[in-house]
Amino acid sequence: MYSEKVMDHFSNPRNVGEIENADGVGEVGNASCGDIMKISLKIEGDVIKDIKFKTFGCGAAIATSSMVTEMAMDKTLDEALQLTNAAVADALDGLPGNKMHCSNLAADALHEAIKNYREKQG
Amino acid sequence: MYSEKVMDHFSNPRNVGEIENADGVGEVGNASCGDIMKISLKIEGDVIKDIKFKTFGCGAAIATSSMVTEMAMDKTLDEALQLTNAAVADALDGLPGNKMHCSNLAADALHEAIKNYREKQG
Amino acid sequence: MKQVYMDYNATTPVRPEVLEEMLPFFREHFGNPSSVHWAGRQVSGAVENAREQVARLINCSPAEIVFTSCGSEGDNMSLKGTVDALRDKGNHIVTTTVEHPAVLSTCQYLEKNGCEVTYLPVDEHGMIDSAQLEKAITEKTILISIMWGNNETGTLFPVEEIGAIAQKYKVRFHTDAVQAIGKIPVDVQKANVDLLVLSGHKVGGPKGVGAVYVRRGTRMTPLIHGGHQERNRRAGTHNVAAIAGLGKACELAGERIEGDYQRVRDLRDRLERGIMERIPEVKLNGHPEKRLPNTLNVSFAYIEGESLLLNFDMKGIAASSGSACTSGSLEPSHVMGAMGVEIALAHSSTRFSLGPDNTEEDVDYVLEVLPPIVERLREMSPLYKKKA
Amino acid sequence: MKQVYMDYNATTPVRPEVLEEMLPFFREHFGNPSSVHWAGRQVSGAVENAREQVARLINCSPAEIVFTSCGSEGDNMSLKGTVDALRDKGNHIVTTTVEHPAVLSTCQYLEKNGCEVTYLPVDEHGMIDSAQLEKAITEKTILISIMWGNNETGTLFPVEEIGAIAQKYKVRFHTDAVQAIGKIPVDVQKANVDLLVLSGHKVGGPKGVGAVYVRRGTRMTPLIHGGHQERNRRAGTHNVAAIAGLGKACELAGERIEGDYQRVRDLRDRLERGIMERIPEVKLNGHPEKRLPNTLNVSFAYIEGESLLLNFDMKGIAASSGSACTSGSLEPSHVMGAMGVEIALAHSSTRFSLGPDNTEEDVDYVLEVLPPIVERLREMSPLYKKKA
Ligand SMILES: Cc1ncc(COP(=O)(O)O)c(C=O)c1O
Ligand SMILES: Cc1ncc(COP(=O)(O)O)c(C=O)c1O
Repeated sequence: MYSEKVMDHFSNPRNVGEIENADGVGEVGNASCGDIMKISLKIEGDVIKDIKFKTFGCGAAIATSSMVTEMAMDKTLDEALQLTNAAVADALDGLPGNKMHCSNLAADALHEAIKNYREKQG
Repeated sequence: MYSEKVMDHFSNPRNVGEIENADGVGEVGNASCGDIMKISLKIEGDVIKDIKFKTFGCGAAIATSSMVTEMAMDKTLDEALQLTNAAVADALDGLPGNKMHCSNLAADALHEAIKNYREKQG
Repeated sequence: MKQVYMDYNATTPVRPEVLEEMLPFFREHFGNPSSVHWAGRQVSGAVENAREQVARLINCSPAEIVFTSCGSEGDNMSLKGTVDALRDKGNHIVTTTVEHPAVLSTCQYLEKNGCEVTYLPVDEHGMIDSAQLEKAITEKTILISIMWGNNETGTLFPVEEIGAIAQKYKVRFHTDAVQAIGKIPVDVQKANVDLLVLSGHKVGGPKGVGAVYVRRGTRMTPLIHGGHQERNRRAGTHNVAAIAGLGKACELAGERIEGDYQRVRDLRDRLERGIMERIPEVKLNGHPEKRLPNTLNVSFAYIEGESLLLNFDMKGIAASSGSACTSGSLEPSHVMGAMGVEIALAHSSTRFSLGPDNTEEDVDYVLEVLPPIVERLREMSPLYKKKA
Repeated sequence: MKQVYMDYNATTPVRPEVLEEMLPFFREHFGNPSSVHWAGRQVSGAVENAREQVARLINCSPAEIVFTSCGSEGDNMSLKGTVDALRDKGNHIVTTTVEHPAVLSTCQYLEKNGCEVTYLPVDEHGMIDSAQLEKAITEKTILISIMWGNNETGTLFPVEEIGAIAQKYKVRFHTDAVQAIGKIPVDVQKANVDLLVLSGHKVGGPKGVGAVYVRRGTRMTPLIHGGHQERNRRAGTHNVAAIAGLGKACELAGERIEGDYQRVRDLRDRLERGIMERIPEVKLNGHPEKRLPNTLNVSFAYIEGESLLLNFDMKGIAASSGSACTSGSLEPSHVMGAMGVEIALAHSSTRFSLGPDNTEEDVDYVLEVLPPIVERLREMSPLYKKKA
């Protein structure tokens, strides 16, 4: 059902955890749809220096979370804001059709975290 | 589906044919129900001295025809009139349920033949 | 004793390659394809592979194949599912008088529930007239249900003409192709079919499995509601082994249709000629040319069909009959009736349906055994005497 | 890698004796039991033998058994067939909120077609209240449809009480016993059942076959119209091999129900105890006592079910989940919802369903593998962090 890349990221997820005193935190999803993703960022200048995730969700949710952290690491905030859920899915060699809906929120979580950082910056 | 006795009478039917100058002839059934039986009799005094049948019909029809000729042979006419379709079926160790209706007419044909004889006698 | 099976239209043996395909799915790979774990993954590919094999045989896309449990289910699903889904569009069905009971009884049921059904008559060869079909279509017509090839006579209907008419009047076209599949090329695009039904056990596959081609975008209420299998068109745990077997049978049918059925046609023709030459007063039932290559239906005048079959059977020959006594009802074949076959001849009708395992030797054996049986039974028949 | 199958409620491997019973019917004895010749006679006995075997398991007479293609078909046939046949008597059905989709989706379809359906609620153990059932019955009630044992939680309904209520109000009683058959004794007389549905592949038989017990004299419209098979209750060529297999599976189930399921119950209890001892914050879903002996459904708080299953799967363990991601829909299990399980815990629900092939070693392996997986996934969960 899942691609090899999805299974790789699912079984060896990158950047799991929560950054203490994060510069930005984003959380999307809710329990009723079965997926909650939380992303925390360490930002230096305009660059994402560290990123971690925590996810409650299915295989696709965990793999996309892991993938988005890899993709965003060391990117500028503007670059990171260009990342879309579709791009994350593509980077994983695609997701099964019935997983495109709910589990594919990782880029949204990233954007929320950046937004949260910028809001805190004022 | 059929008992051994039915198959025996079906594959080796007794008394097939038509008696020339028969004393009585009876025919029952019709093509639309798929069974026609014709019985012809040679009668001496009050006794059936010879009996033959011709039948268009299924296995049960042929077997019951054959059996009724065996049962009626050498019987008096009154005895022969006592023979019922049910008795013929019993003598064959029974017929399948769906064959009780249409194919089981042999005794009727016999009775018709006797009636025909008595009518000719006046 | 020699056994000659000439009842392939009733059912067929499972081909060895098909059985081999099925065997792993009973014990080793027994999973439910809906499961996410290894036991499910082991088998979901087999179901999708079979879907492609079936699709290839009839020239559609795999997503248009819905697996069912048999031809009868497919026919019921197509008819009832269409009537329920298109209720707002109309309530009129056009079919023929010679459909399989799976279609006819369903139509009768639907009539009791507010449908109107036109049963097109057939001529003495069991053939319909396309002009009559066209005339029968009204504003309320939602479905044309006409079989591809008739199971009793083998008569082949002009499906491409029917498809064109269906397209012209924008009416859905369902065809019961249970007997055509594997015997002649079947192409749902060419015939412009919307719903096509097939059954595994008529084509060297297992019993208990079938498929319906449902043209993309065809609205239809399921017959079996429940789980999400088959894109919500047919609930129930997939019958993996049988589905894999059906797929393989369709693949084989596709590869072999030409070779096998030229051979089968030759055998059938040899049987037909042989019977006509050796036995007087035999009537062919069905179309002389437009006919399934394996089917021969004849009436041996003056003899009731079941007694003929039992005599064949005593010689190891398996065939079937349109007589009342073998149909499970009290009436002889409705197909013979619709063709205007005289009632006694209807009771006499006998179907030989050949298949890829038959040989010339089989045919010659039948031709040797048949005449004395017919002779003996005619001697026993009051009808024969009368006419002689 | 070690493979441990604990998803017997999804499907079971065919028992070796069952497969052996089936094999002759694919090629050697391939006939259609409706045929009058040798090929038909060879197999009609097998169908009738299987009917007796199924009848014996549930204590009815063979003539009351109708063979179908699966449990879903049986449920659809029972519900739709009753509604159609008893239209003059009423249009009200009483069922529960936790039935299998084969019943629930059918009820929803029937509601669109003029039926009224009362869905009885369940308590936190998934249990109904018989008093509520009694209150729900009206003048128009024609059918009570309540399952014998729930497939997700294993909760067993009080079928004898339900049967008594059905009798008191003269309402037909249908029960989906797909999960109960072979796991606990099922007696249609004791429970006063009118219609009972079972499925082959849940009891060591093949997929693609099932049966419905139809109490003598029960008026019901067929779901599949057509030929005269099954006393006109279900058309379609008999799936002889699968029917023979179902018969054998029922025979074996009858012989082994006590031994097998005491063993299975012990294993299930060992697993349950082991999980509760080793892992904190685990919630049992289902009735603590009134439960199928093989079923354990638990929610591992803070973890979504599919990711748990995938991790199990990487260790060779096959189980199932009530999470939305494995149900094929977007909602988590309707059963968890009906029991009032909090939505995150519903997504976490995991079902282990054991069977006769499981061993103590299997259980101990699961107990060894499970805790680190749960630990790791909880570490990854934003919900866990919040509460910790
Ligand atoms: C309680 C219950 N009813 C019905 C079914 C449907 O059975 P089948 O898959 O044979 O159609 C199942 C299994 O999926 C079930 O567990
Ligand atoms: C033309 C036709 N349609 C439908 C069927 C029904 O198929 P099944 O027996 O698979 O239900 C048959 C065979 O009996 C058939 O010949």
